[in-house]
Amino acid sequence: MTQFLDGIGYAGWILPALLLLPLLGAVLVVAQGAMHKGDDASAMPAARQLALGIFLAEAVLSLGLWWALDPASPDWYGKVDLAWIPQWGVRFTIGIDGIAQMLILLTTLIMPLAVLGSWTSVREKTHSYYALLLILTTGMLGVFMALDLVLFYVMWEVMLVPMYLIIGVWGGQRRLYASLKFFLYTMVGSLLMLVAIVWLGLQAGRGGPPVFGYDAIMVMTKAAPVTGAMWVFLAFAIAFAVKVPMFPFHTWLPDAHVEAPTAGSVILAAIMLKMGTFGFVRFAVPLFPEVAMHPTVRMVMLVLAVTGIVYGALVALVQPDFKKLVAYSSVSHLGFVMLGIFAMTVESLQGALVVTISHGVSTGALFLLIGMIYERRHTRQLEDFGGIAKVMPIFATCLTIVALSSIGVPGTNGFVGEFLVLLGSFPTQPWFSFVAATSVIFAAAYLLWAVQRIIYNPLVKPENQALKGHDLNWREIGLLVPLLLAIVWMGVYPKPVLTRTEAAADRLVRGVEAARLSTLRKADGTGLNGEGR
Amino acid sequence: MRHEFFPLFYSFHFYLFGLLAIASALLFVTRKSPVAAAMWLVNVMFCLAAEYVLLGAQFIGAIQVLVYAGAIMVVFLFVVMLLNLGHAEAVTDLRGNAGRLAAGFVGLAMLAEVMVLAQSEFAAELTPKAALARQAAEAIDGPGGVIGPIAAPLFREHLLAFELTSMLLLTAIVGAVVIGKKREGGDAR
Amino acid sequence: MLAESLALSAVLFTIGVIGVLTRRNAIILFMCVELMLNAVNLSFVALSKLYGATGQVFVVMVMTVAAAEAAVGLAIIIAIFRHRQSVDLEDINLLKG
Amino acid sequence: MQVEHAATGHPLADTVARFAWAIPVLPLLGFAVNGALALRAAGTPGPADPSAAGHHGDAGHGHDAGHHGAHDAHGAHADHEAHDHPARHPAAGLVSIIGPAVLALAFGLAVAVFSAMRGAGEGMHAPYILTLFDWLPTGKLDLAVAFQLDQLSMLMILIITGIGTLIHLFSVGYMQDDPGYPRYFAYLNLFVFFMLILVMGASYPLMFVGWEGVGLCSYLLIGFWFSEQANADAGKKAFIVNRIGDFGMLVAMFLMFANFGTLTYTGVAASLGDVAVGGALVTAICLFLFLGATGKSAQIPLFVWLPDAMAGPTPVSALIHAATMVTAGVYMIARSASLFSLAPAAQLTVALVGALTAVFAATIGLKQWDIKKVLAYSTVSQLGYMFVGVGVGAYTAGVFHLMTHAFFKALLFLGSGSVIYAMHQAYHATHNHADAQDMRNMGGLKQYMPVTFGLMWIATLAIAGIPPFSGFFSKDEILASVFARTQHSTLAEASWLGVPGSVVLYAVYALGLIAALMTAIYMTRMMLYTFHGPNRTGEAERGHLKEAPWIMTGPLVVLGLLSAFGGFLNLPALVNVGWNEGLHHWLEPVVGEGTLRVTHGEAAHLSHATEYALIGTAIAIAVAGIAYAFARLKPEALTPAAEAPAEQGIAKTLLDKWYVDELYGKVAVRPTLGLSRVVLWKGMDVGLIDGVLVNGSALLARTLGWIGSQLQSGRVGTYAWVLVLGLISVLSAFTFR
Repeated sequence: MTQFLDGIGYAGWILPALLLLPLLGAVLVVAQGAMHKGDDASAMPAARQLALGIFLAEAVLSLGLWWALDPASPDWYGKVDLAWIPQWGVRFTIGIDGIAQMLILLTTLIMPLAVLGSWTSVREKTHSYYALLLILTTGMLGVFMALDLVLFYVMWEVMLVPMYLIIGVWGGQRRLYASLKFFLYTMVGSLLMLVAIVWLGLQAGRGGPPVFGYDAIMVMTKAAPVTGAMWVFLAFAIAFAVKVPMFPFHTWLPDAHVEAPTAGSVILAAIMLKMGTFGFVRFAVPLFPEVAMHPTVRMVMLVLAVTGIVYGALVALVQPDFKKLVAYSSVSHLGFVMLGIFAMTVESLQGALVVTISHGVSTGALFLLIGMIYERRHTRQLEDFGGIAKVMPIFATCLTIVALSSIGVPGTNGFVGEFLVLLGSFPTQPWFSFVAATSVIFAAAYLLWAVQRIIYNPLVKPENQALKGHDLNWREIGLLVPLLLAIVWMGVYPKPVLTRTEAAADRLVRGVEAARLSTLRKADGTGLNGEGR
Repeated sequence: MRHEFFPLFYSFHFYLFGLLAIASALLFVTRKSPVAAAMWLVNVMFCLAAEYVLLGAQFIGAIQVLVYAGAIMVVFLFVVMLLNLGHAEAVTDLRGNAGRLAAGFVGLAMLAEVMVLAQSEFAAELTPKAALARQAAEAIDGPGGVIGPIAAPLFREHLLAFELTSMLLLTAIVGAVVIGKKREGGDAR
Repeated sequence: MLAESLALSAVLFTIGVIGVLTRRNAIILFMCVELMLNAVNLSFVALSKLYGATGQVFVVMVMTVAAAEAAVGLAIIIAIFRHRQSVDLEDINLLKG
Repeated sequence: MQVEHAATGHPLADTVARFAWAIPVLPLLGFAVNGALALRAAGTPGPADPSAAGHHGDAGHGHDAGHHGAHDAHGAHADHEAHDHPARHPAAGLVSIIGPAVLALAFGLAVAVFSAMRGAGEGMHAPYILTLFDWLPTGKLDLAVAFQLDQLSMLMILIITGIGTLIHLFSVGYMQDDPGYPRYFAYLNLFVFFMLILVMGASYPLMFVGWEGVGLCSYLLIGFWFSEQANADAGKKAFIVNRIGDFGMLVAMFLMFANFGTLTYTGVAASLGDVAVGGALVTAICLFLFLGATGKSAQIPLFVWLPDAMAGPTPVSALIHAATMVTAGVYMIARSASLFSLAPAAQLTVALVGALTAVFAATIGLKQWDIKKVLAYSTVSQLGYMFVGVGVGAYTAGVFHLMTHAFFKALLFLGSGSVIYAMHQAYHATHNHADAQDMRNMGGLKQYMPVTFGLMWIATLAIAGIPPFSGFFSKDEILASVFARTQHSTLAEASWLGVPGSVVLYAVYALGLIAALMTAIYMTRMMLYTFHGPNRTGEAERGHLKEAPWIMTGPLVVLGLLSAFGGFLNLPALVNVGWNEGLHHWLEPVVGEGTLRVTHGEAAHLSHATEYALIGTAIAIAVAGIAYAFARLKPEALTPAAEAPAEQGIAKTLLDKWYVDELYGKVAVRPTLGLSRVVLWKGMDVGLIDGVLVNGSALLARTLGWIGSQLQSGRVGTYAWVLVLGLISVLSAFTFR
């Protein structure tokens, strides 16, 4: 397979192709929309078929990455480096390593499923809906690939706007409040980041035109710690913490999820939350290892992560709305990822990456299922349901399997991720890992209780009984089967995923260890890199 | 009239009219009905006219009586009578004693500051150099009598200003007429 | 005599200011403004003894301005009165921001 | 799936053991096939446009659903066993072949591997590791899916597949008319698959996979008739309480990995070389492992889920909640024998908790009216015995009791299953809605169900500990080993929270005797109320009471033989009749080293006199219990459940399980829910973060705007004031320059 890929020079054009295809697709969809001159009834089928075709093409195209990338090699795969704005020293540089490869594949494989998920639920203004989804994909892929800080920031914003519109236009009742809150939350965070990026660029330029290349800045921070490194790290950390979302900055997530349309919340949960953790793993921690590993900073991050885990689980226990429950469970799962990152061992980092991917798959599937039942019953309140397993057995089976994977029962992907994070973080942070492990109990409690209120319990409400004969149709089953297979496959045989991310995780840990040792040596001499805490 | 010859007479009358002016001003402010207020204001103006004469500005004194007291106050009274606001005691005109106290306090504060400024060295820069003072004195006693010293600067250096004031008066008249005119058909928008 | 006349002018000016602040009747407000102008004229005249007659030219100017202002002001008051049947300043707040 | 042999030189390498991985895979295949059959028959994909479902369900359709719904509610009320309408599931025939056949095949393969293992003889000192594929190859962990075949796991495999096959056969008869028949067998096969993974796994995480897998299957099977809220709640409760235990297991595994760097059994045993006896680390690991065991094997703190688990079908209770799953805790402690032997304090805790559970559960068992609840509490009590056994370091005794308990408790449960089946047939015939499981409605069944009656008496005598039945040998050996270790053992020298070890052991022995007495009493009480005395089911139903079909009584007979003669597998040394202490020699390579370490190197021995005395007291206790029950309890005085008077005083407290559930509810469940709803969600999230910070900042912006607008109020007076104030401030600037 790799010879075939090298034969067609896959490394050279794949990354820009992955970015441009959705943009072209968006233009196509909009053009097609214009031809239909806005009568939605006839336009809908055409729009969604075209969009699905483009997303499938994108997915097939990206599959090559699975074999092409050789995890061991330290340099970026598929690197493309073009001048973009020479006066400011901004270059269009993209490239990926093991971590980014996994997240890109997650994105390209989830998108067609999200489109299929909202096949019949979105009926008005479908062309602009699918065009926005396509632009959103470019933004997300761009964030994973960017190796230039300004390009990263631009893609960060490109990803934000379509999501704001999707929630704002096609959302539920309180969509305006939710989308505005979502936008302002992320925007405030990312503005801080912009300041930090500019500061870094100037520092790297040393008086001349600023340099924003990731490798250049990495070399600079390795040589001598940047003045004000603490503030730059904090700026990055806050921007990513809002996106993760970490404990105090998470209140936008439940509102955004509840009000977003099905595809919107699937993408929001499966991919957009991973921007924050990816940001930590790619930018915040490697560029400023001595600040990230500084005892107080690390302590604060770990405390917030573990509070997020327990707090998310506890609050999810009492949610009346199923989507809000899953949103808070996402806060809890991503708390695991942050714990894994800041425990800084190879096992915990790999565990964090596995949790990122498995959370994407399981929570994505959960939101799709919620979307399906919402299309039939038009309600998300748990007490409106009861005894659905009697009338919709296929739906009940899928929901049970996905809930079990989200709880983290062994044999599913959820367990592999959480087990590795807890196992890896125990040697360095025993008490944090211990407290985080208690969330294993709460996870089982809130999800099983919710699942029981939906599919078990007596079938007494007439609306539920009317669901007889309205089980999942072939489209929905076809949509869920790949996700269920992924859940079981990653649970039973996660080796391929682990080997692909091991090299990148190892490099990160060694980089941070080296930096920490050098600062310790320096600490004995002149006090911690001049900041003097 | 040379004031050096009758210093006593001069200063006595000066204080008399000063106090009269202050008293009637105070009464003017506190009257409820606009007509009574107007009358006291006219009285203030007469006292000021007397002061001007005592200060040697006879022309200004005359003008004061003619223009201010005669014309402007008459227009005021005319308007008061036109809108028959004479007996406006019904409307509690004053703004409640809290407002009055505050205004009083603010006024006294301003007065105090002005007085303090007057004694401070800041005022010293304003006092005229001796030479200038002398030159001003002869001008008044020069040939053209009382009107001369005013007419010269008025029609030589400040001729432009003089013409502008006439333009101003013309616009004021036209404006007043336009605003005051009753619109036919429909009330004032 | 200069100090006393300046003091008198200051007192009259203050009374005028107090009148402006306290009275709610538009016409009386104008009168207070007239009083303040007279106070200023007095100080002009007082100082013209020291700085020459230009002071008094100024007084003439001030009088013309006062006259114009009174005319236009009263016209406005009449227009408002026709509309609102009152000249109480509290009612007239069309310019509310 | 490449299959390399870890120890190619191992004697089992070229024997049939190479295909040992097929033993768990067979039930997995059974699950896949049955599951497919269940889904294909039940689920038919809906129309393309899902949103049509909500509002316009047409009348006929609605009616049918209504009818089905109503009927269904009637059909599956709380403890109703078999369905009354004969519409058997279309795929029932096929499923009833696949289910038991798959398990029988696995049992056959297990026997083959067992014989190969016996053939290997001396070579079998090292366990045979069969590695299948890499599972978690990260950093230092490098974990593989590997099976460990040694004497202990072989014994467990035989028990699971053997008794499993019998129970599958029984279920064919028992569950035949249930509409969810293929789903039932799918779950049962999946359960056996996970149980086999648990016992065959070569590392703690792989055991943990089986550990949680069986928890999952017990959740699915307890809540099998999920349309009844009580059943679904019982299933959820079982899973969550097990999950608390699993939390303990997880932490133990992390401790092991952090300190020993490996998680496989052989790796952990190897790295124990230099660890001091009674060290804090080893004690902590053992205590957390024990927390996991209490969750799974229903010991004192976490036993509340087992009695509620009786909401599931009776064969499930027999297989999961008597023979296999609940013994997982005992197996795990036996498997980590070397670890536990290094932590006497932990061992004492295990023994004490075991003894307390035995007594506590026995007291509750005395006053239960539901036949399955009696058996459930007796299981909890017998598990307490097993933990006493492994707790004092007599791992062979614990495992031996595990085996004999599996025989007679499975027999008891299946026997009660056939009783309930007969009662239900009778009630169905006369459309009576009385409770088919309540002993007060039974009575005098011996003349209607002689076979079940006879076999149930064998099991009762076994559990009470009457020789020559199996229960006597295993229970007596546990009590004897406790007594032997009161002197001259690491346990005796260690202290438990200040109390010297020997005192604790004497207390454990005493509690053991009390529990044995109460076991005899409540088991005889159950027999009296069900089989002896007058029949209370009612005249109309009496005619329909008959023995269950042979498919169900067949397995009973086999289990009867096993529980009668099971004891001879491990005869005590006293009776040196050639192959005595069979099980002790068989398990010696696995647990021998751990057992000896507890008794300072040489085997614990009691003088013959004391041994005879101990056996005498045990038999006396058992006979006394049975005699007391026969004397005091009068089945004829009982009234059917409907008119029975409510219990008072001590009987009521026992019936309501010492109000433990209510205690947990008040102490743990309600405060957590309250905390998370009021403090965390409403208070913190909605209140503080959203209310104050997010919306608060928006409010701040609005108020500043409002203040600004007040300045342009249009009132001329305000402007005058502003002017004068400005003037004054300028003047004051000069005056105070």
